[in-house]
Amino acid sequence: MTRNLYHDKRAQWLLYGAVFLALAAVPLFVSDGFLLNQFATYGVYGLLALSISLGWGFGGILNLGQGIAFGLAAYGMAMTMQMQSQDPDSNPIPPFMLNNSLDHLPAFWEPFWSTGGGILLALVIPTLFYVVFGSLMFRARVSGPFIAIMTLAMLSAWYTLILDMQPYTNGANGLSPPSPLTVFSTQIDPYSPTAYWIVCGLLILATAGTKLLTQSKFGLVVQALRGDPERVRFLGYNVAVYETVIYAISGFIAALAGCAWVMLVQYVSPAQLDTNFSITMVIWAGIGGRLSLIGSILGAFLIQGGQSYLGDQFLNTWLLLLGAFFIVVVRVMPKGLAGLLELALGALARPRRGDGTGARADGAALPAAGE
Amino acid sequence: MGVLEIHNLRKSFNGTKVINDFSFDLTELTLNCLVGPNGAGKTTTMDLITGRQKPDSGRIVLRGDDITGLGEHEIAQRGIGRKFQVPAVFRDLSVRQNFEVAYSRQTNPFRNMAGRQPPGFAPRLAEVTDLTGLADRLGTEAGLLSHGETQWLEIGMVLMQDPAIMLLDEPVAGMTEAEIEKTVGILNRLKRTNTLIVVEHDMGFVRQIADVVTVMHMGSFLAQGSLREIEADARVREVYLGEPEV
Amino acid sequence: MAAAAVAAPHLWLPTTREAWGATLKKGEPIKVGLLFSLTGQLAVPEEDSTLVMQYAIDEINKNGGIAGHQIQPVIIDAKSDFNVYSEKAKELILREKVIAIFGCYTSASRKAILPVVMSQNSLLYYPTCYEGAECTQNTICTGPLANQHSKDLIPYMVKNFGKKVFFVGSNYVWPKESNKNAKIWLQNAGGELVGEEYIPLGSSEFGPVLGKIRDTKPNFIFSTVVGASDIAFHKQFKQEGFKVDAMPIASLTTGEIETKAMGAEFGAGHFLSAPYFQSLDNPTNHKFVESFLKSKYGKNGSTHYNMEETYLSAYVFKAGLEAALNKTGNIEEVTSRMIRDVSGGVKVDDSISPEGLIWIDSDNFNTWLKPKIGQCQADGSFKIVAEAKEQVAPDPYSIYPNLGKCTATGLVAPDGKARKNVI
Amino acid sequence: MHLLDAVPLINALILGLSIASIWLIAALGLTIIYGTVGVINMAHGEFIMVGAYTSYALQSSIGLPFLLCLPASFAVVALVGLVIERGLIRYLYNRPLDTLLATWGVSLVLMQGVRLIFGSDPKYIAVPQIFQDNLAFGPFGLSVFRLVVIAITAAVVAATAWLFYRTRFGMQVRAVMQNKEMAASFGIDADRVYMITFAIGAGLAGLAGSLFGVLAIVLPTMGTAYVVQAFLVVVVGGGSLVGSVAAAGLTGELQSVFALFSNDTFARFLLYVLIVVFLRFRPRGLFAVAKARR
Repeated sequence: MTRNLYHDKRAQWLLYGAVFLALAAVPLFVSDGFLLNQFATYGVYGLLALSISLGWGFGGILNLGQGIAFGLAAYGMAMTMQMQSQDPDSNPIPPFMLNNSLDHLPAFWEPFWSTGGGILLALVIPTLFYVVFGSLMFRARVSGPFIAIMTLAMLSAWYTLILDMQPYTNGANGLSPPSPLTVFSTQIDPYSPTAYWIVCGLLILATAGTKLLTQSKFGLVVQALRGDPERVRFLGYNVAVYETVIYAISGFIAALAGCAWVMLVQYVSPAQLDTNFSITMVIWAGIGGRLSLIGSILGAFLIQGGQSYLGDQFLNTWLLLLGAFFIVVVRVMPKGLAGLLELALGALARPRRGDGTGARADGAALPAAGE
Repeated sequence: MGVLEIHNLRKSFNGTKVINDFSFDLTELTLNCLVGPNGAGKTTTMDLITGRQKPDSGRIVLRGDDITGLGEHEIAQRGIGRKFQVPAVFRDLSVRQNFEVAYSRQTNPFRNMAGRQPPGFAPRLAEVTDLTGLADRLGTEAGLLSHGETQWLEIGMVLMQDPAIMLLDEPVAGMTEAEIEKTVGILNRLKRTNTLIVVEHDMGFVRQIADVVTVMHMGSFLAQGSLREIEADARVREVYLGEPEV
Repeated sequence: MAAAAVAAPHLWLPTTREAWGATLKKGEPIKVGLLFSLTGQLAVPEEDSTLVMQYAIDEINKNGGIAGHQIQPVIIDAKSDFNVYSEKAKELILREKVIAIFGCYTSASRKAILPVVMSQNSLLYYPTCYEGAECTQNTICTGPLANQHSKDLIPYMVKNFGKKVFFVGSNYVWPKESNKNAKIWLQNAGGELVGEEYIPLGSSEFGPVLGKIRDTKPNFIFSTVVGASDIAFHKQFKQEGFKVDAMPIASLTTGEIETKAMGAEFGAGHFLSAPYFQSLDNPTNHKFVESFLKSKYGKNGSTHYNMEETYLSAYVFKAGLEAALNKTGNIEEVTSRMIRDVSGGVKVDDSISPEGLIWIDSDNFNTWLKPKIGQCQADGSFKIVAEAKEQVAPDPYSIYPNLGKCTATGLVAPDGKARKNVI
Repeated sequence: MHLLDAVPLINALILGLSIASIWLIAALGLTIIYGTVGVINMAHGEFIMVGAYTSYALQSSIGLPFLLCLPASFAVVALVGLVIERGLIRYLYNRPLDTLLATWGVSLVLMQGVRLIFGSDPKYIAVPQIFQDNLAFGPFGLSVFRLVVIAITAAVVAATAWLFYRTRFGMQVRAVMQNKEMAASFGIDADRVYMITFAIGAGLAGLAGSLFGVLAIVLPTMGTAYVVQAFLVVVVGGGSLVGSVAAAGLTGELQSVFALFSNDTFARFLLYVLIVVFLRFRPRGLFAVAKARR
């Protein structure tokens, strides 16, 4: 029988390979430092969209607080870079702390003297937080929209806390490490191909890893529990553990994005934990197609690119258009733009055997028989 | 001694005693039909056995192992499989994928990330698809199956678990005559190798499959025996005549 | 691989930073970036900043430009999003190659763009008040620093209303730093601080704070509440039964625009310290107000301290560029950094500056100016009740003498070590 | 404890009542919509905002007195809600996550639409002079307008309770909530019930908006300030009317008392954390029932 090419694993990997190759080749054709930096930033957004697609598209966990992992990791990275510009003997304390009358470095800043240790903490702490908060939620069997609201509340709590802890975080002004990241005594110029390739490499590794994960038995169980967690439980799987793991992996990817982002922009502020930014991530995945990893990533590219390059022409109508577009996507194509491709390829396959795969687009990702 | 023993189970909701001192023994390799009028507590009993609800008091013992109060997945891992009344399959996965998920010998998430199905999957799948007759539907999305096929898929999924005991809640609800006939065939093959509890209203269906019939009334044990003995039982007649539906 | 090397030689060549920097060309217009928000929450003040900058540029161009060159603004909408500020600052510097950026209203957005401004040795004109405690080689600020802003206001209030004061601020850096300065003035004036509260940015619930104020019975309130919160604060102050003549609010932010938004009835009687008020009575200001409001940029109907400071930054830029030209004689040799270096001491005299003569400090590149105190009237305009006798020196590290002194080459610590780009 | 020491605390409790009433009226429409229709309406904050702009526009164009602005805002926003329900929400009733996202899209459109019409500078709503005073009983006091908000909230809650528990319509609503198919067989049109409920919920948000426009400021972004609190009230309350009343009372008082002993920012942080912990133990809120599975 003719299968829909969209569901063909080999075709999927081919597409992924092609996209990866195209992304990696960008610096060969683009010499403009600004563009490289901008594209690398889009790559970071792609990582975030990927993390949302994994949690929401595959796991059914609508996380409106992904800014927690992103923001915490970004703070960790900024702290690391800040300490690189400090000197343990002559100048051990970041300037903003002196302005806030701290006369010694707070203990939780100490580990960030070490670049490796700092980056490690930047990745581990958000992931651990996701493990703890996730197991708290999932063991209580919080589900569906309640997860969305709880993650949103948690995000607001972190936002408020970071804003309020001004002596340790510089409050609303955030951290601006004065010089770029240095690793192995090489400075990574954020406008160089090197920085671009680092982000691109992270994106490729994370995407390929996530793709493999979704194709494993683990991924299958996660997709099953998206539809009906209780059924999965009665098959003998500890659903809370599975949900926590997928949530934490998604958080880890967002943490990677947070580190990469600060490497590129040398700046972090509580705005990275703003609810709007976290919801924007969901929009990227929603429009691109939450069920497709690459669709979500391309959705982020498309929307952020649109915001950069169409925004100024439309100025005021941009948000209006984005909102309207998003409504249309949710209303008529819940699988996003990737769903359109699925439909098109399905139509090509249909003449020989119409199995109606495309026609049942809606509701596929929704709790089918749950409570 | 039975493979599953239930001792003096009690459960109330908001002061209403739904299960009231219910005791019950299940013999290995039998098909036991659990019958009783609406509200007799059949589904709640299922919930208590599988861990969906926790009993207020009483013990549930599986092969000498006390499983009272364990979580659903722990009970499932110890060998109790359950089919729901409203068929619960993963509608957006293919039939094959449904069976893969149901083959739950390995439940550790990290081990499952390695990707491969544990050994023994292929022969088990062949056995189950043969029994349920779904061999040529493996590639189909489960949401597109007919109602009967969905019921067989779920029975198949429970079988993939290779459970010591299967609990089936109204497996023929909503089926056509032909489908019921096929299901009878499946169950009669199954009871040679498995131990089953089937909750059912349709006495015609019970007649075709039951080894033992257990009658519940108002959350308590009322009677047990072969179908003929049950039909002759005066108390059972009284309970059922009080209720319009049989 | 060889093909790639040919196709992209830049990969193998050491990148020359200078090649990316801004350049000016003879006979071509001078490009500058206007990086403000036209949409979103920050648009309320920043749209006016963009308008007044366009007005100033038009005015300069009409009078012959700078040394015969016209100024060409590149107008950006930063959408009140710090990520966009950062991205667009890069675009302006690396792509548009502007010689200078005029932009930002908040310290948070300034901190977001400073890394790129500093690493590319570009130049930022930050045209509003801020807390100080920053010493870079790439910024010029035309608004009052925390050490200038409340210097006269606090003694004035203590003298006229009494010793006891309650500090209320939005919860972020500028209010806290401003209050540190204010505490020094308060101590000098013999006043007494009876309470200090910060409320979340954007919050409109002032009940708990007003409750504490009622309990502590201050003679006046010193406010560094900003934005929408500020308006909510003044409205609830009146609704909760506080009387403006018994306990006025002395603010660093509540100007003509805020008063208009809350309704003059809620603003009347309160005090504001600022270097500029629309009602300043001098010929330059009369001309500025009249011709700005008549121009196509005057649609919002008022001039405001923030707008005037922004307006001045255009003339500070003009004076700096002219000084750089005097030095090199060739516009093609002028760089952003050179303009900054020669801007120390440049003046904008009272024939141009509506607030009166100002000049740029040659150590820290902030502005010498005269803060004035105005009281809001029933019609929403301000009556000037006091004015500094002479220009007050800006000092970004006035309350942190241990950290050192900001000079043109960096922050010089007491032990003599100098550090560049301290942010 | 001396009476004098207790004064700030009692004042904080009185103020907490006022904060509770503000959060409650902000959450009321959301409660009805969530409790009945099961939709988490992310555009609720923007309904509030549209209500405030309606009052502002009516007042500044035709000089409508403030007290008449309240019902007018209710009507206008109810109409907006009706249009959105008919055009969008009704297609998404079985997809809870998608309604959440779609209504978020609606909120973007409403916010930007209002900004295009009215600009982004702040507006204000004028109220009669008598609302701008303070009532004091010895050391205890509260502003008149806050009392007005408390009174209006109480009245609206009572009216809502009456509508949903004492009228034929309310009976239909509850029938639909319990079992849509069964209700349909008794001739109750669930579609119509949902539509009306959604419109009423939206209208209540509009009413809240015109009150908030007086307390604070009218801005296109004003809704976001209230909507997080409103959500927390609904979630903590579990989606029922009595739950929301209890949750608003509890969280409002806690916020006020925490703020008395620490500061507003920290009080808010503490409240968020408490709510997350609370939901860990009662994931379905204060007043909610477990569902059976067949």
